[in-house]
Amino acid sequence: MTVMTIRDAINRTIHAEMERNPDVVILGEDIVGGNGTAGGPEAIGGIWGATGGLYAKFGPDRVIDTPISESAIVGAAAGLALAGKRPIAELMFADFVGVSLDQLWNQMAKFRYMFGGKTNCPAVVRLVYGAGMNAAAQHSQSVYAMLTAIPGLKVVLPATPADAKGLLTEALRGDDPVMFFEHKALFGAKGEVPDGDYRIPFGQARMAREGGDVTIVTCGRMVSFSERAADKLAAEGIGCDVIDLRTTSPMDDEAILDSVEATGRVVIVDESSPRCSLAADIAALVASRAFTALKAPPEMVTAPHSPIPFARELEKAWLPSPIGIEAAVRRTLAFR
Amino acid sequence: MTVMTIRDAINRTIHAEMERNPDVVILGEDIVGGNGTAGGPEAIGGIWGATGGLYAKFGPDRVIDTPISESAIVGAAAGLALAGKRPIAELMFADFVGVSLDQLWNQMAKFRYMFGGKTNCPAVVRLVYGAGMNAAAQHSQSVYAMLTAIPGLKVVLPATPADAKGLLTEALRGDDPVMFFEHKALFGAKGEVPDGDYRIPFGQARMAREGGDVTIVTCGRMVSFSERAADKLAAEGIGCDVIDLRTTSPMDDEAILDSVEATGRVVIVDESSPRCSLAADIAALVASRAFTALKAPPEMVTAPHSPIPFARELEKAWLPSPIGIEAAVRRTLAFR
Amino acid sequence: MQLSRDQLLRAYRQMAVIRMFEERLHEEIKSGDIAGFTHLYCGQEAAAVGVCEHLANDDFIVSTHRGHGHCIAKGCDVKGMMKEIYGRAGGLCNGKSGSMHIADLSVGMLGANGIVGAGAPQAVGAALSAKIDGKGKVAIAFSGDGACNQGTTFEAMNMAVVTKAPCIFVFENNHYSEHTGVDYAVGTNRDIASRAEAFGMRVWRANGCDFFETYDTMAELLDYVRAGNGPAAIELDTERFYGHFEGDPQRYRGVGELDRIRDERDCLKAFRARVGDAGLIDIADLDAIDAEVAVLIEAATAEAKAAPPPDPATVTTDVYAAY
Amino acid sequence: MQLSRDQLLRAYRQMAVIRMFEERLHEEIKSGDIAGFTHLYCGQEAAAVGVCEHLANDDFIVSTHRGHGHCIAKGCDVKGMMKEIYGRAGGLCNGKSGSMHIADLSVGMLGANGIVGAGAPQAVGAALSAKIDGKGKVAIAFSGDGACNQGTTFEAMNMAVVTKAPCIFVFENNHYSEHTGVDYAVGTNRDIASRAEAFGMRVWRANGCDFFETYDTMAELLDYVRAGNGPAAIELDTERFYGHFEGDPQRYRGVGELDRIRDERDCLKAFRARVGDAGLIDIADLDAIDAEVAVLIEAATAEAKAAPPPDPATVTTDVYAAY
Ligand SMILES: Cc1ncc(C[n+]2csc(CCOP(=O)(O)OP(=O)(O)O)c2C)c(N)n1
Ligand SMILES: Cc1ncc(C[n+]2csc(CCOP(=O)(O)OP(=O)(O)O)c2C)c(N)n1
Ligand SMILES: [Mg+2]
Ligand SMILES: [Mg+2]
Repeated sequence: MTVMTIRDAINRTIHAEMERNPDVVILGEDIVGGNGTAGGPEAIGGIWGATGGLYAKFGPDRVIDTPISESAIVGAAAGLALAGKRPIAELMFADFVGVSLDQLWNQMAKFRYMFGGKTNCPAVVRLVYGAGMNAAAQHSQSVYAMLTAIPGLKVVLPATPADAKGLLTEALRGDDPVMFFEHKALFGAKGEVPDGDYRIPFGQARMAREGGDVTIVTCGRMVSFSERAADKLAAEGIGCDVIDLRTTSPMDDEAILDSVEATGRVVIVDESSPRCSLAADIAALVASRAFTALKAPPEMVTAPHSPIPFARELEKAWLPSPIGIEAAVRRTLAFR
Repeated sequence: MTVMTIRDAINRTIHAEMERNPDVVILGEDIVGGNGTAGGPEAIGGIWGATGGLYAKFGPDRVIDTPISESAIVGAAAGLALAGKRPIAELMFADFVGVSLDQLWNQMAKFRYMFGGKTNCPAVVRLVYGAGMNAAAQHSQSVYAMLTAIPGLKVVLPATPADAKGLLTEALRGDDPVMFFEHKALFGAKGEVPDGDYRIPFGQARMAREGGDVTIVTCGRMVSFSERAADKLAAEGIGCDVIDLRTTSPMDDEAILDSVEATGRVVIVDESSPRCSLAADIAALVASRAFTALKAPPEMVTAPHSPIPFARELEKAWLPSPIGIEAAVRRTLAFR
Repeated sequence: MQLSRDQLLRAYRQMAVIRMFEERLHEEIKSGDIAGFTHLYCGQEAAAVGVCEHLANDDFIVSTHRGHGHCIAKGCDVKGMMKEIYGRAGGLCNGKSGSMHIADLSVGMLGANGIVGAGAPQAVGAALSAKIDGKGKVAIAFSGDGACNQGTTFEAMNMAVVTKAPCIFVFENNHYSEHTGVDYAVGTNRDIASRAEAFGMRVWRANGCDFFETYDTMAELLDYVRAGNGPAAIELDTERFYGHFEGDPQRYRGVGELDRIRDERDCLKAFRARVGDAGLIDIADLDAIDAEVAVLIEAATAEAKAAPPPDPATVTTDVYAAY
Repeated sequence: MQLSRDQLLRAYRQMAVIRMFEERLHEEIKSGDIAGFTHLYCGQEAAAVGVCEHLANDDFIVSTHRGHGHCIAKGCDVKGMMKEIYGRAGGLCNGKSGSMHIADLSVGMLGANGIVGAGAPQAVGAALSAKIDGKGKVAIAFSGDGACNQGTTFEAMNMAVVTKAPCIFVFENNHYSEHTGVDYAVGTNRDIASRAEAFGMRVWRANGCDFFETYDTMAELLDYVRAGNGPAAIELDTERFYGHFEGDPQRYRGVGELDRIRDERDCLKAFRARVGDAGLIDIADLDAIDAEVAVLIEAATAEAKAAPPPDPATVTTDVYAAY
């Protein structure tokens, strides 16, 4: 075990996989930085630092800085994958799915199916997402519901450094397109990371807290918010199961249902607006498949149906909060 | 009342609104047809015929054929709206949201909010959607969940010629961006349409059938599928409320909840894959807000988690069917 | 560039297969047996074949909605294609693609595409793969005159130049995107090549209805690209003999236009005349090819019609390699 | 083109407001009081002002993530902007936009934009509106050298040409997109104008650090566009004095580069020298403007700091006109 940040876990995993497999290549905007300047290629690894050092080690053929052309970035990743490589494409902000959706949705996701199962498209798209840095309406969104909805894509959202390593390694060894979401407010989060080869199979949720009274289902940055609420409630003797989904497609339905069968009460926490959201998806799952076990209506703690505002006070009001989660737990427990 | 097809209802409404208000303009690919050819502008109204005759009447400044550039089409519509016009942009296939999402999601939908409520963006985007014509994976999708999820957009899906007129008129008189979905298999559907000025407020569902035993919630082409199932069941004495949502954003939550409060049993029919879908959204709504009324788990009749296949037999297997709806109604009734 | 007799016969046969495949589809579609949208490539055969005759299995192509010709030229199985277009079991893509999404990665055909312009960035990716491998392989992006207005096509051209990808943009200018004329939709007074050139790559132009001109120009272009000079583009002036899709009334055509292009711009006629006049090949040998191809197309059609539909249970297979 | 004394003073003042607004932000950001991403326009003042001094309220502009300069040049209220960037109640957009999304439709400023390239198609739309109205109004799309690689920018240029929209593409080439040099990211050997030209429009080029050259070239360009000749483009060679965003260590800069551009390419210095040398304006008058602007910026900053935060309840307002 080594303690490191999520940023470093990602960076080292990419280094390790690129070393291990010459077919792994990476492309994106400023993932090197400094190309075409007097300062020269910086290899600082872009504005997030997650790709630092790659260029110095693997050179321009495998570490490709691109123009500002997200459709072409994702499209080129699709083409690289069809041609036999294992590309990693970086979208500097997940919001840029807006300018590259077709290549994700109508291309990558559908190749295998449209081509009758005769091809794979092992591309990993890294998407930096989430609110909390006052980056406002176009640089803060959580786009995982939109991509979870798309058959053919897998969707991964690590909440810890260990999961970042285990899930990214798994993504780079698998044969399907994977949307790998990195929360911008979690890059600096630290934790223990297993040394050596470490893979986490997709579709296996992580029980972040065990409690037994109420089930909290969540992912990404909301895991830590939920843990905070759970810890506070635990001090009062209210026990929460906190389920960190890790991957939303495939999703560990059984882990959710097992817990809800036991608790009968579920709170779903989702860093997103409510309509057609992951929260709704899970509430629907629970309502239809754990109906008889439910003792109270599923509670959904989400952001409101509004874009994400800029000002600190407004963004804070937009985001789900540990206090809001706590209140939802109390609400569901109070329901008779 | 005049009997006409949905295609004609749309066409005539556009004609009427363009005549009524010189600020209404329309743009899209081949909405005229024949520009730059020996044959000359055809004004046949593109491959769907829904914009026929407009060019001849309103000329090239207000009826604008564009290159194949969907981002620019939607973006230009956004700019026209900001500049004070009321544009109608046509996406020949709703699947082309893939190449224009940013302008819908990060631009149009957010202007009013980002700009502090000081501007409106009254653009109407017409999207031709839906399966049933063997148009395969990239020309058959129902994209309404993705757009319903987006705060700032309104989403409209007429299922009858009368609703097509009433809702499109409303869209063109309102001040918000409206996603107006037209099902390609419904263009030829006929029905009575009120003469004269006719508007249907958004957020008011239509009770397509009244039954009282089970609530069926649906929209678009699935309304007729649900009606078929309901009629069949009615002959056996099983009464279904069939709720045609008409608009999914805003959505008539009350109509759904009122019916479910009475029936205690709900079947949601959605021409889409299941994850983070409109079906899930409604199931979550019902589970959280009509919990005590529910006598059985919400049933969701959706397509599978797969792209849309080409072959007739496969597409048929992909689509929800009246038989599948009927079975779901029986399942929910059998639940004790 | 002098082709061998075998090369000439092969090129002719490839064009003839496309032509007869498409003419047959045009007939069969009338029966209503073939579902969905079908875009016929007929008339543009010299483009696909003039390009693909230079390619090996491990060169890549990426195609469009009008993809049958590219598929055949790159070596896709004609019977498998016919079954696919009929939506039958055993189709090249098991009935899931239909006309618009045919692919066969085993012959370097990375896919037709229903989204106009989507293929170009994918070709850049395939070209980057070829560049890494360093064996002089290339990737071709076929695009239409309409597709050249899509943002992805522009992005792809710039990205190919920036990354020095061995990517070749083949613009088949058949003068129409659906019902709209190229003089309207392409802002730059019709010359697509000069627009590509402004991205910083070398461009070529050729008569895409002339196999020999296309083939020779491509030879020069490919030498340039395979030598590691980065991407290139070519604009081929060509014609489509049928409507945009089957069912198009083609009111946008000029009077006599279809007759004229069939008469003056038929690449097969031109090929026959050229090799005949030059005494390179006996016309009877070409007729023999025609006859052989007719048998193939007849068999492909009969087999497709006789094939069973796909098992409805397969609707949910092939979504993931593993899930 | 000879400007009146009033015009000269006004232009200088506009540039000085932008400069001091930005220099002040650069200082204030260090305190941590200003949240989010802030991209300073400092160094490019002559571009925004050289363009916008030609515009009336009902001409439109569409801006970028680096939008403060365009906003000020088009007439947005400086105090409202400062409050907005501080995220305070009474901000120009009520604290919802922050630095990256400022707009004020009442002065024809249709919005800064966080999505690179998103504004260009919107400018085409605004230009189409102007064309319908037929009063000779125009729409300007400001774009960077990086934004010119985005698909939307290309699509917009072609669409403007096809629809003959009175749209003007102003490319501010400050040589960098984030950390990447224009020599790398723009395939066509750096000349963005020639790429625009290939879309079929007339283009101009100017030194964007020279107010007079920019202003004069824009005069010619605007005459052309307002006369109904369709769109046009201009490439302005300019410099940004700070990092891509605040916090950027700028390691990509050459040795002494920042000193050099501050020294040789400062549009305000150049303006002072020019009007001084030509005896057009007394330097003391410019100093007086500086002093007056300093007071304005000081007041704007103080007011912003003193303003309360927005009411958290407003998080859900302004989503729809009616819902
Ligand atoms: C993104 C997108 N926009 C529009 C369409 C509809 N469409 C299909 S083919 C076509 C015309 C294409 O013209 P061109 O590129 O010249 O190819 P051609 O049909 O002439 O082979 C259009 C508009 C589409 N399939 N995808
Ligand atoms: C679609 C999109 N891609 C990437 C970014 C991240 N980004 C913001 S500014 C920028 C560089 C823009 O360069 P340029 O257009 O030259 O403008 P400048 O910053 O020099 O003013 C990038 C890559 C973005 N905001 N939007
Ligand atoms: Mg064409
Ligand atoms: Mg720049």
